[in-house]
Amino acid sequence: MDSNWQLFLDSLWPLTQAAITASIPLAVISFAIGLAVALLMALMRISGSKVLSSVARVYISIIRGTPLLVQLFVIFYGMPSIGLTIDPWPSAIIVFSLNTGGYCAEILRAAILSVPAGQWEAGYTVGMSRTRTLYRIILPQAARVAVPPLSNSFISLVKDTSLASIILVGEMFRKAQEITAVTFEFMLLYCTAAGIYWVICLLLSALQNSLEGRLEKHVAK
Amino acid sequence: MDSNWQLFLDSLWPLTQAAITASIPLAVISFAIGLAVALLMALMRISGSKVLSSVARVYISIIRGTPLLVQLFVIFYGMPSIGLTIDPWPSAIIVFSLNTGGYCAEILRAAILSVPAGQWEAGYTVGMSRTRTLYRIILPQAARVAVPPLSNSFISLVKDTSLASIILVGEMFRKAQEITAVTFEFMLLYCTAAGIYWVICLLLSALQNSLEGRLEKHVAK
Amino acid sequence: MSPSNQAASLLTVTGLHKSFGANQVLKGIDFTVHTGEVVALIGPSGSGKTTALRCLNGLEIPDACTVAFAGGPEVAFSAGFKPKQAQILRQRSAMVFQGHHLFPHLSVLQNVTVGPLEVQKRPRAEVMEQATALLARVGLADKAQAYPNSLSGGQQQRVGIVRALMLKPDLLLFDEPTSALDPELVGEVLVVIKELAQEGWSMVLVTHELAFARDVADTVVFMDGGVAVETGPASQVLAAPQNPRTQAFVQRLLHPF
Amino acid sequence: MSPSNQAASLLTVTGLHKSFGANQVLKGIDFTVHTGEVVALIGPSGSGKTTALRCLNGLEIPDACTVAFAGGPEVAFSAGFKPKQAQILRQRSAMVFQGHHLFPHLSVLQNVTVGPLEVQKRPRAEVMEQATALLARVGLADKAQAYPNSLSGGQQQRVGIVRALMLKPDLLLFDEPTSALDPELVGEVLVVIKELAQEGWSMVLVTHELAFARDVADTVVFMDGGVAVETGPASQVLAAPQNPRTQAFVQRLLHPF
Amino acid sequence: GGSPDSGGTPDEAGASALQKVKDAGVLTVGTEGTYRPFSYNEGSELTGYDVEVIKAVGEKMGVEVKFQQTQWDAIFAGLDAGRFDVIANQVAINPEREAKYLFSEPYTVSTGVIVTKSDNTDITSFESLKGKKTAQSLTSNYYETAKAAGATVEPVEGWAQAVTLLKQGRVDATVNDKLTFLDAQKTHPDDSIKIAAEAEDKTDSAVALRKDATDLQEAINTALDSLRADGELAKISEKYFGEDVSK
Ligand SMILES: Nc1ncnc2c1ncn2[C@@H]1O[C@H](COP(=O)(O)OP(=O)(O)OP(=O)(O)O)[C@@H](O)[C@H]1O
Ligand SMILES: Nc1ncnc2c1ncn2[C@@H]1O[C@H](COP(=O)(O)OP(=O)(O)OP(=O)(O)O)[C@@H](O)[C@H]1O
Ligand SMILES: [Mg+2]
Ligand SMILES: [Mg+2]
Repeated sequence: MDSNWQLFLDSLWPLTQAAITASIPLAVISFAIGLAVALLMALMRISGSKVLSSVARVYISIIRGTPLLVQLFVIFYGMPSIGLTIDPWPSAIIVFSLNTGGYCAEILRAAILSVPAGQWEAGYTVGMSRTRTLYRIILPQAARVAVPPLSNSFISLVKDTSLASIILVGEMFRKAQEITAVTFEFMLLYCTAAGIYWVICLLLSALQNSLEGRLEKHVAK
Repeated sequence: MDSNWQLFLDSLWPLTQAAITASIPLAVISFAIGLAVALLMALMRISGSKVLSSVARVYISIIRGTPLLVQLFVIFYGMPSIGLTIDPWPSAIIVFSLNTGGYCAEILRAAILSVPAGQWEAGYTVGMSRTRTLYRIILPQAARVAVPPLSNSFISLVKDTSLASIILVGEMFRKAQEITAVTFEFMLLYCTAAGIYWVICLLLSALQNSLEGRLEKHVAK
Repeated sequence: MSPSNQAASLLTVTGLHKSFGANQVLKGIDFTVHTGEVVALIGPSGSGKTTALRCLNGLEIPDACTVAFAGGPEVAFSAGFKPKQAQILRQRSAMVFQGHHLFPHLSVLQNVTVGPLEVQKRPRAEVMEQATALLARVGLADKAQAYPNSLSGGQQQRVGIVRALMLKPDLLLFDEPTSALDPELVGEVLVVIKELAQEGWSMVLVTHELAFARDVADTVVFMDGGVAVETGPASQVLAAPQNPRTQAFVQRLLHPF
Repeated sequence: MSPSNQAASLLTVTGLHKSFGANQVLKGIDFTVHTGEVVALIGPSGSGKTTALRCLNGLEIPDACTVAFAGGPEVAFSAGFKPKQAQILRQRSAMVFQGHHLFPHLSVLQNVTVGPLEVQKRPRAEVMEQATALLARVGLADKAQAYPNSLSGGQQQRVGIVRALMLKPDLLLFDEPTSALDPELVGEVLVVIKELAQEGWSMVLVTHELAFARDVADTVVFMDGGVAVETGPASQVLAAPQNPRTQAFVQRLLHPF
Repeated sequence: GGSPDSGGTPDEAGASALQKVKDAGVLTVGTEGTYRPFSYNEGSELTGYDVEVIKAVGEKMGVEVKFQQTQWDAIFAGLDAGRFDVIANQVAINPEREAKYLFSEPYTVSTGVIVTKSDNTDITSFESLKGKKTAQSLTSNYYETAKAAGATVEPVEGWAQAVTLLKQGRVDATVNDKLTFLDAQKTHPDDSIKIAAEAEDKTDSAVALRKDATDLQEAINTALDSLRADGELAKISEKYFGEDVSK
């Protein structure tokens, strides 16, 4: 027990370090890019154009229908066979962004559709174009509806970054495995890693709550 | 290429078989139980009781905050140390159910809250009790709102069953790994598995659409 | 239509108090409904009309109040009151909501029969017969199998009224039954309510339709700031109000611009 | 208030047709609004009043129609019409919606200035001055920093009117501006509209408030089944309608029960 | 470019595998980094028997050695995709693998052992595994060995997991590399498990290369030969196992 405690303490910093230098930046960057992809896909879905909407549909279906692990494999190990060799970090960011894009597209679509049609029309009637109405009127209101599910997706993403080790990104879970390989205490190490994920998620949930609170204030009732 | 094609054909049936006999039943059973857990947690969250609501909150936070892999590890490899040895399948069902319960609790809570308060009152005024109003009036209407996110969760669950291999459940992904252990064609086998997942997800999405359509009809506008 | 003073009193409400947090909404209201009487609650927005009505149906739990139905039950609300006890009030009265609140996933027939069948457990044949008769009565005989979504607002509200009647209550409670309706549809609902009043149903009616209240109500209670400011025969309170607040309110509604 | 026949015509609508799928909602409507004139559109629910009004603001694209503002633009809608072209209509007219549709995430001041500042790109100082004056004009000087949520329905609708006025349109379009309001709050909005009419604003007004239309409108257009059944001076169409359908409608609204 | 008789297939750039390594001055090696004592991280330092052997090979070849650490799942995919030039991770030579990849000369020769609980008496040989449950790492050669012996195989991720299952009584045995067992006993002495039997045939592990890298294969073989000759290989082996496992 005592040596377990020692091991726990010893592994805490390396794991935290891996979280700070790899898992978290990977999640944050991918999420930011992914949101942009998601918005694009959501707009394509609502656009009314059959072609654009179908493209987005297929994209979303493939992303949601296939395991993330396989997506990582294909980009990192499959692309070189068609002459495209991408480094681990860029690969990871591409895959996680595309994945986030697929998952969050439906969230954003639903959020945008949840804003009453009258808000679009009110935007038009004060002279705004479609695009300006979207950015100035619709998205700020859609945000309130979108934040909780987006935060879910973000929390999932943080945990999913553990898969990046398969394409040579040395994130936290990989670090835990490395330590386990020497000590054989996989339960302890995995639980420690889980604890760190949990702390991150608690922070994110707190952030979500405060964000929701701020957006709540001025939403139509 | 030819031998790849042959391998693809050869592996298709074993993988599909594993999907039918393990991945899908595991997902379906866990989802059914998980929904019951989720409903319980959602009701605890709305109950107004500080204690019940906090219990549910902590439960949800732990489930969402820690990786599924670790949850599997803890139940399967950790429980024996306190004298509780659970077989692979029951372990998998327990973990996936609890996991689904945590994730879907928030979905159900939001769905229940989305039904106008007037529906509760209309139930009361025709003499119904809280419980009867919930089952007879509220849940059928909450279903419409809950189906899309629940279907998301179910699709995720189907793919997540691949993690059950870590606790010795012989599901589809494990089958793919077993085949590759001999042939080393990881890319090919993983992509085949991904294809099967995708087909399952397409079927589920179609199911979701028809369900939504049916529920849509009679929802308050 | 005015009930004689000797008419049996059906409901006696005494000392109705209700606060939401620090907001004291009802500061002690008393009134009586006699059998066959129509009582209209009127008053400015926020004066507590809806809250008072909801208390009668146990949808809101008063801080203090005695609600006594003739022949029992007498319900005394106080600190330790359990929400469940409110259910016994609902055996005597039935509410028709402003927004009708029909069950959108049930057909019209199911909407009106779910209470009698599943809660009151009355025999199916009898309930169906009653439902058919009442739906025909409000002009919706052909809509029994329709779903609420496919009905106009006026039709929905009429179904809401039938749903309440099906419970065979002694007292009908209406909370602005036409205020969510298209102006053109208001008439068809008011006509139904007027007929019910003429048939002798006892009812408490919250309304902003002063012309209607004058025509249908026996007694008008004017509420303002959580207090029953003026109570009296409809003709008197609406045509020649005594209290200055009542006067200002009536004036504002009858001559808006 | 009736404009002389010599008043300059501000807007001429010719041959307004609009279908939704197989549902032919507007079957060729013509009318003219003179400068300073108030035109009221009345008619039963579903007769196409809202659709007609929305077409004037390009929120609905007519199947065929010519909308000509004095001094241009003249917009001819036809098969190949692009939604973007509708924007030029919005430079001449501004819409006040039934449900006001204020922007809930912007303050009152931001709501009314976002158009002039960000779309019309007018100088900030001038816009602020205009906003302050107009808000004061409708009795909301102290609400500039408030958010729509914290306002009553009547206040929200008055902000909606200011938002439209801020665009300096030649024509104001009102779609049942009081129908979503509490009965008590109707008056405060009608008073504002009446004053605008008296100040000489040109407007097209869809309303169910027949008493108000009679008081404020110069011309009344009675629509039914997608056709302008009867058009004429307000006093005549509302007090002594010629067409039997108009008669029935007016009767139903003035004597609902 | 490689000489025509070297067998090295020039790639699209016209350079052979060896040439490319030489040009870059770097030999890129795929390894797990979680497989003690062959390839693992001590603190932040990658070390282990395979790691040191391939480093020594690189030194002989006059190139720097760079490691890419990945999971076993991805290790052959990485080789296929050109993410690294060779794999040094106790890859056992077997006919299926030889059909697809090139192998250097073996640098580890070891035996498979059956590990059971100390009090187990009914497993005494590979034959007695028939009908028993064993936990095997999918990645190891012994997965097939145990299957061939008629055992029900539970696939696991590695030694630690296999031993946990064994001790929890969820499996009867695990067939594993003797060297892994010895190393584990050295660092984490545990008398509740024992070697119940040892295989007769030896397992050879070697550096794995892509099929077209024949000149690189030759260069590595040459390096291994000279390491063997000057005793360097034996020295590394002694350091990790206290005996020479390289032949
Ligand atoms: N559930 C509640 N929680 C807190 N305050 C409430 C609640 N319900 C009503 N109130 C407050 O009680 C007061 C009276 O409300 P009530 O709805 O009874 O008025 P009303 O007379 O029916 O008004 P209206 O004519 O607008 O319907 C208001 O100030 C309102 O804000
Ligand atoms: N976006 C739409 N898509 C399909 N049909 C529509 C749409 N908008 C209106 N309609 C139909 O057009 C007809 C006229 O509607 P409109 O809203 O113009 O009537 P209205 O005269 O304003 O009625 P109300 O008094 O109820 O507001 C109705 O049958 C309506 O169902
Ligand atoms: Mg009320
Ligand atoms: Mg309309």
